[in-house]
Amino acid sequence: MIDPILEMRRVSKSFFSIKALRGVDLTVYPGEIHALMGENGAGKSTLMKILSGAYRPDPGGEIRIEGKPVHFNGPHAGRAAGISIIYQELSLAPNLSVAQNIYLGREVSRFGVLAREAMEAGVGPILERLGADFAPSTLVAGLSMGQRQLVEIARALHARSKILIMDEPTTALSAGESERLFGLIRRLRAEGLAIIYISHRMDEVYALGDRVTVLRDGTLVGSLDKPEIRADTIVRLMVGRDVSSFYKKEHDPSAVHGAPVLAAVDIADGRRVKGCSLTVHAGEVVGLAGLVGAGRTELAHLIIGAAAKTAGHVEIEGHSVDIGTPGEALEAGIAYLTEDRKALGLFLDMSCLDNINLAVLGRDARLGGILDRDKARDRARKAFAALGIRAADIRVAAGSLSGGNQQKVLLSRLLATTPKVLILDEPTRGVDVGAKSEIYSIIDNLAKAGTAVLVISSDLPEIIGICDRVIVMRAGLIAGEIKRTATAPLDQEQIMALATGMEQLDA
Amino acid sequence: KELKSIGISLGSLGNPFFVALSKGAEFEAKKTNPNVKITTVGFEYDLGKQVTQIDNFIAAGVDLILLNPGDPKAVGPAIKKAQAAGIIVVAVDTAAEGADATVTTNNVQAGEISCQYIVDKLGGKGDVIIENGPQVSAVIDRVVGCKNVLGKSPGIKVLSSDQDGKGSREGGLTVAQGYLTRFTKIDAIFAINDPQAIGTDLAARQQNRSGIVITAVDGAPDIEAALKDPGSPQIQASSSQDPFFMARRAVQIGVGLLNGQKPASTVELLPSKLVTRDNIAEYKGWTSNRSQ
Amino acid sequence: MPDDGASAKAAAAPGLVAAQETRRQRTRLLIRSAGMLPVLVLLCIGFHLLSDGRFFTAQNLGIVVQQAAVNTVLAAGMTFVILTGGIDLSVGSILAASAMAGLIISKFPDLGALWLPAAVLTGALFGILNGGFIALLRLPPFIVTLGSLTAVRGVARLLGADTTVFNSEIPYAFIGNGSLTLIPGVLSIPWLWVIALLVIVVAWLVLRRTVLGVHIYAVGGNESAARLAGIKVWAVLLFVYGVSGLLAGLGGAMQAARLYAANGLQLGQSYELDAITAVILGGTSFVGGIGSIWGTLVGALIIAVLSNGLILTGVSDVWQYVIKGLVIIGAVALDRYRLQGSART
Amino acid sequence: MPDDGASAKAAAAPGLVAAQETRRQRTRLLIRSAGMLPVLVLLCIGFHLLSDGRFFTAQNLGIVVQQAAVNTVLAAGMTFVILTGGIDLSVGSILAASAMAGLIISKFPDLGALWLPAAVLTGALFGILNGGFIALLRLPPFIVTLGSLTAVRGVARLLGADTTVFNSEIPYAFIGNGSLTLIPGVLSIPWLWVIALLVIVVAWLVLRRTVLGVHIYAVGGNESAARLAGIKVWAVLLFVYGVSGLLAGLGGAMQAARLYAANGLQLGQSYELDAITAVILGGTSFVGGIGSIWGTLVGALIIAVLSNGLILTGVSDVWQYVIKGLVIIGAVALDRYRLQGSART
Ligand SMILES: Nc1ncnc2c1ncn2[C@@H]1O[C@H](COP(=O)(O)OP(=O)(O)OP(=O)(O)O)[C@@H](O)[C@H]1O
Ligand SMILES: Nc1ncnc2c1ncn2[C@@H]1O[C@H](COP(=O)(O)OP(=O)(O)OP(=O)(O)O)[C@@H](O)[C@H]1O
Ligand SMILES: [Mg+2]
Ligand SMILES: [Mg+2]
Repeated sequence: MIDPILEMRRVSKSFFSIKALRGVDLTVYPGEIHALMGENGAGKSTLMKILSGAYRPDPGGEIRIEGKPVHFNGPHAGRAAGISIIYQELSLAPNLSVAQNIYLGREVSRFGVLAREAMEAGVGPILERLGADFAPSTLVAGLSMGQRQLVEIARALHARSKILIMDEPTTALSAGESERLFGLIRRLRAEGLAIIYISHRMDEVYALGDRVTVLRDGTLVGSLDKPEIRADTIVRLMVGRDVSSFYKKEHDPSAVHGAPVLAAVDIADGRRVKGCSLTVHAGEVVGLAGLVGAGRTELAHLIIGAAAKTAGHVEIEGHSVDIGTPGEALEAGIAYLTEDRKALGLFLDMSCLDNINLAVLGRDARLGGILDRDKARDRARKAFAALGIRAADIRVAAGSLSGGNQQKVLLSRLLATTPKVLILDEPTRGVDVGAKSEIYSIIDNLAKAGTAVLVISSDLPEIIGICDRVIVMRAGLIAGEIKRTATAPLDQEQIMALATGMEQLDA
Repeated sequence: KELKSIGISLGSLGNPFFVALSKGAEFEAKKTNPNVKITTVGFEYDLGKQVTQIDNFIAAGVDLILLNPGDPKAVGPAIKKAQAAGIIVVAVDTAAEGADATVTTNNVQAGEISCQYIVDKLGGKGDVIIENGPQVSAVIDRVVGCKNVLGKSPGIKVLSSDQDGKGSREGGLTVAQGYLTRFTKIDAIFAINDPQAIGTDLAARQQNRSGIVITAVDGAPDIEAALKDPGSPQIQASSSQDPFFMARRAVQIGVGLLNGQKPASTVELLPSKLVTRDNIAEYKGWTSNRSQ
Repeated sequence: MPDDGASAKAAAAPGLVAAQETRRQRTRLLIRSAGMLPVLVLLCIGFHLLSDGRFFTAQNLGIVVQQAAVNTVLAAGMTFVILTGGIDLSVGSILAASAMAGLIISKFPDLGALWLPAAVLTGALFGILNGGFIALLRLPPFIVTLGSLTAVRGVARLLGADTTVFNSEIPYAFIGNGSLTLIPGVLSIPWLWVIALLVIVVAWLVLRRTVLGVHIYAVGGNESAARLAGIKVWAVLLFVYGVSGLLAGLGGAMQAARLYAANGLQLGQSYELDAITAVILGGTSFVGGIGSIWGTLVGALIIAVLSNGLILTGVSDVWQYVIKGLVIIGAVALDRYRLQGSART
Repeated sequence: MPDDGASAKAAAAPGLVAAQETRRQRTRLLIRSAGMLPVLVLLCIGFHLLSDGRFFTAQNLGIVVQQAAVNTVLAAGMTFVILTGGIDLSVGSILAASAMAGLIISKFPDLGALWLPAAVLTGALFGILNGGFIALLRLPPFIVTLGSLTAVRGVARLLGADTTVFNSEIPYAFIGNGSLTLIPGVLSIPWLWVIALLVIVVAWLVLRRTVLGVHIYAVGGNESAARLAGIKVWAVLLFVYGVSGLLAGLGGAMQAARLYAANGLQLGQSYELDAITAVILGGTSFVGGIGSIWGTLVGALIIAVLSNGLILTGVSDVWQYVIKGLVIIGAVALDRYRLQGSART
């Protein structure tokens, strides 16, 4: 058998009193895709940051690359040793161009003078290979999340390294882009690269993984070879119990009656959204699918008044309502879960208590402005119990929770407003399988209770698993709608065809 | 009663005038009692800060406060408080309401002689600028004195008197550059203090304007140098003050009050003498060794 | 595959870790809010020893708190502003303009008694103007308040036509120089300090016990999230700048009552720096969302103790500058070091 | 289902949209970097008309640029600092200390000619001290430079023992008052302005044409990304504060050569506010990472034109305050409005 390219032995890491990693071993061979899995907070990213040189491990462990022990004293050293990494939190400077970001930290220069043209020419082929639709000189600030992710990938590829680490690279990619990325990863594998791939999506791990290593609470709980990779085994290793039914759908879509709860009519913003109409009924879960940049998030922002409409209006239970700000949307009964939890959702320095109660403080207040702290505490405790939020106390800062738990805290804030319509934008992005299935069951329960739910998601299996009806957007327009019937479940191919505009070619 | 400790609150210790003043006070106080404790602070033209400093002196238990009041009236209540704590308060450079005594240059007179020099030089006819400064009472008095004199000569026209040269070279330079551009004919400029006069001269030299009579008030070391310098002939006179002597007088009167001797008058006005290019050789200045 | 023992241990871990995490957070929070208190205590003791025991006398402590009072009031308003991630450079000028307005009103025979509300309202008015530019036109706070630092100073000078306005008969003068006697002959507190403490307590109540307070922290913590959560960000911003202006007006009234006089130019110069220093020394973060009003109180006291103590020990004016600057940097460095230490253990 | 035409259009859209997006970005960038130029031009024309045509004379323009020079140099250094998301409040004090150091050296008969490098190095030294606290001890820039604003001011006063140091024979005095003649009798430029322009050009080269420049923008744009990319963030910070100090030192030398004198207390008071205003007027963002040195140049010129024009038109000192403040706010508001307009189209 060939020699491993990477061996990590007894690697530990503690942040002050927290032990994030306890004596983890990892062996990776050239030409393999090694999937790393585990719940939120299991320590995957930490392990990879140690490998890339961003963190220094606690003494006692050992890292060997091609048999030789290495000690990294910074990201520089990691890169010099042939390791490149796509970090989980996008690490781009938005004020720089695509080319500058790709070359950041190892710019090409002659006598200290930047060789700008050379750099822009240098990234061209890679962007082309990734099928990117933007130029090397574009500012990153103007790119969508998906496009930014492509820049990150381009940066990692450009370094021409021996080991490529990808920490949840597809969270912001649509199905089509993900497929393209997979093709690329397979090609790189064929070229002999070792790829460490972190993901919470089971289907990706099936599709790509040659081997799977599972972490739990900072320890290694097992490695599986290709033939052993099965959902139930992995999930059991990850969460230490069986997660029986993954997608949960017990509400009855056929119970939908009467007028729609939410109707958006001819909504447009004069830029990316060009006249979209949709309806959602009580007790119904409607999916909104599409490629990245199709304008789904924009449409949702327009509906809730976070962006200014140039045309169209919104109806709630048949009555036209005037919504100019998110506050007015909440009053009208529309709650929106943002796709960007950290930037637009949570207050990371504030307690879970405040985060959960934020939207209803005014409603609960006494004498028009004095906090009702008992009511707030009560509400937070109930939310913790109802959604199974795992944190020591309702008063810990939201920023210290794992991704899945943060998502549940955010969801609790919306549920506290008892909305008639709930719009969820990528509700399970970056959330581990355990929490995912819990979120699905929350959605199901809401629908059962009669809430109208609109789920925006780029995860097609998820849309198919939980939705009753799917609306597909393409380039700012509603491209079509597919309904689930008792006989025919939703069809992934059909959705993709609508999203990419390929249905005409088939016909 | 012996003078054990003395508190001094002055406009701004970065100003050589106040430095000379504090040296004079120190000299006189040390003469009375070699072990005297002296605390000197600048209030940076902030009334609140000066009142605070007086409070601190009260807490520190000084016997005598030497004060350059930020405003003649506004520090009155604070002075009363100090007096109630048994402290003698003597104002220097600016009169203060309620102080036990005041020693000051006669600023009105200083403005008068400085501007009289201009009137004489111009023969009672010409365009004059009064380059104003921070609106503290000494400056206001100088401008009053100047206007008194200029007003008596019908041939003199005051072009402007409402720009603040900030009392510094830089401020004087900036304001004068504006004036020189704005007015094509200027015969004389009265600057409210020496640094402004020097800045004004720099501006005139830069723009190759000559024949402007520049006068000021202070008799500071830098005007001494300028008055001796043939390269800056436009600076012609400055009404001198004697901060060293002023402070010595103030301490003397203060010590006297401490021992129950009332001064003849509560306000002692020290006359100002005009220093010109002709008599500069005899001028003693602020910084010469005065400890005799 | 791991053996059973290991996996059982691992399963028990999350709760344990979480509990530890909470305890650590609490300790850190406590230390953070205690903040600079140790520095303050050290300074006091140091000055007491260096000044032959003059520091801890009833009279001197009275003077210290009286000196701290105006800055405390300004810093309380500044805390609101900085908590939203903004800044208010105009407080010194607003203070001067309000004091002028108050004194001018106080000289009218019929209106005299209204001078106090007039001063406070003048301040609030300028604050709301600031807030309007910042909240409604979305201009950067630094530049808006820098502009009003200059413009309002001009207004203050215009009000008195560049002279000192004086009124030795000003009503309510006791708030400037009187004391509230708690135990006759033993304990009395200067009214200025009573006002400052009241302001701090009210600020604390608003920040911690009202909906508005939570909204202020939310806007500072994450403005776009706050907007998306339905908070009227513009209203919050208008409020904080209004409060900062109002408290600067109150500060102006306090100065006027203390001095019986006001001067448009010679009052409140660079007070904004002292107020900001107090807030930052108190541990409030410049990026917004983190901080407490109690820290601000401690910060303001540190500044006052420093000024008083240096004069008390007879340090010369020049060295006072050097020492003050170094103490400020040193205090923050110490704080940083202390926080790290506590986080490490 | 959409008809064929629509779908073909839609399919073509992504690339098109991206190209449009890029073009829009470019336009916006251009407008942003042209920035306040229209405001500057408007001000100039306005003052020309109000001053009976005295503004656009060779002499007056010479005065304007001369007055703008020192602030331009300080603002160039400030641009580096603000681009990294920091701030430097100590430039005024450093300027004073450097000018003092330079003048003192200039009075030694043998060393005299070295006064210029001495002043610049003094500034660089203080700047590096600031940078050390900020980059190595990770203290907040605002508080560190606020501390050195006070402490270095003390040092400046100590240097001259609180007197004005003057030397009318200072070497290289021509840089303060002389002009570089380009076309004899027609065009000459004050040396002060030549220096300021050189500083701007060098700053532009560093920011836009060197690796270091990209790193400065990267640190301001996303500090943790910069760190992960292997950029030595501490070195970048040390550099920018060092440069800011060095340019403050150069500013001190320029002032010394211009005034033949320096005073530790009075020189450079609140210059930091002017420098920051120039940078912000120039469109550089406070959060870091966005801005250009050309904007700073325009900003500094606006401030100088404003001061000069108001004196030229004979506006009284008090009203100058009011108008200056309002123009600053108005300029930023106009800029904001203009940017919005361009974004809409
Ligand atoms: N910089 C840090 N300081 C303190 N604790 C940290 C830090 N980074 C990570 N941790 C902690 O280390 C543990 C492991 O985190 P890590 O990010 O490696 O998890 P992960 O497996 O990547 O989770 P996810 O799937 O959500 O990305 C968590 O408990 C986390 O809170
Ligand atoms: N918070 C935000 N601030 C600014 N721009 C945003 C924000 N969120 C999304 N956008 C931009 O809106 C544009 C439209 O993309 P949008 O997110 O609506 O499409 P989408 O179909 O929802 O795709 P995605 O899967 O990326 O969410 C993108 O260019 C993106 O950069
Ligand atoms: Mg991770
Ligand atoms: Mg989206």
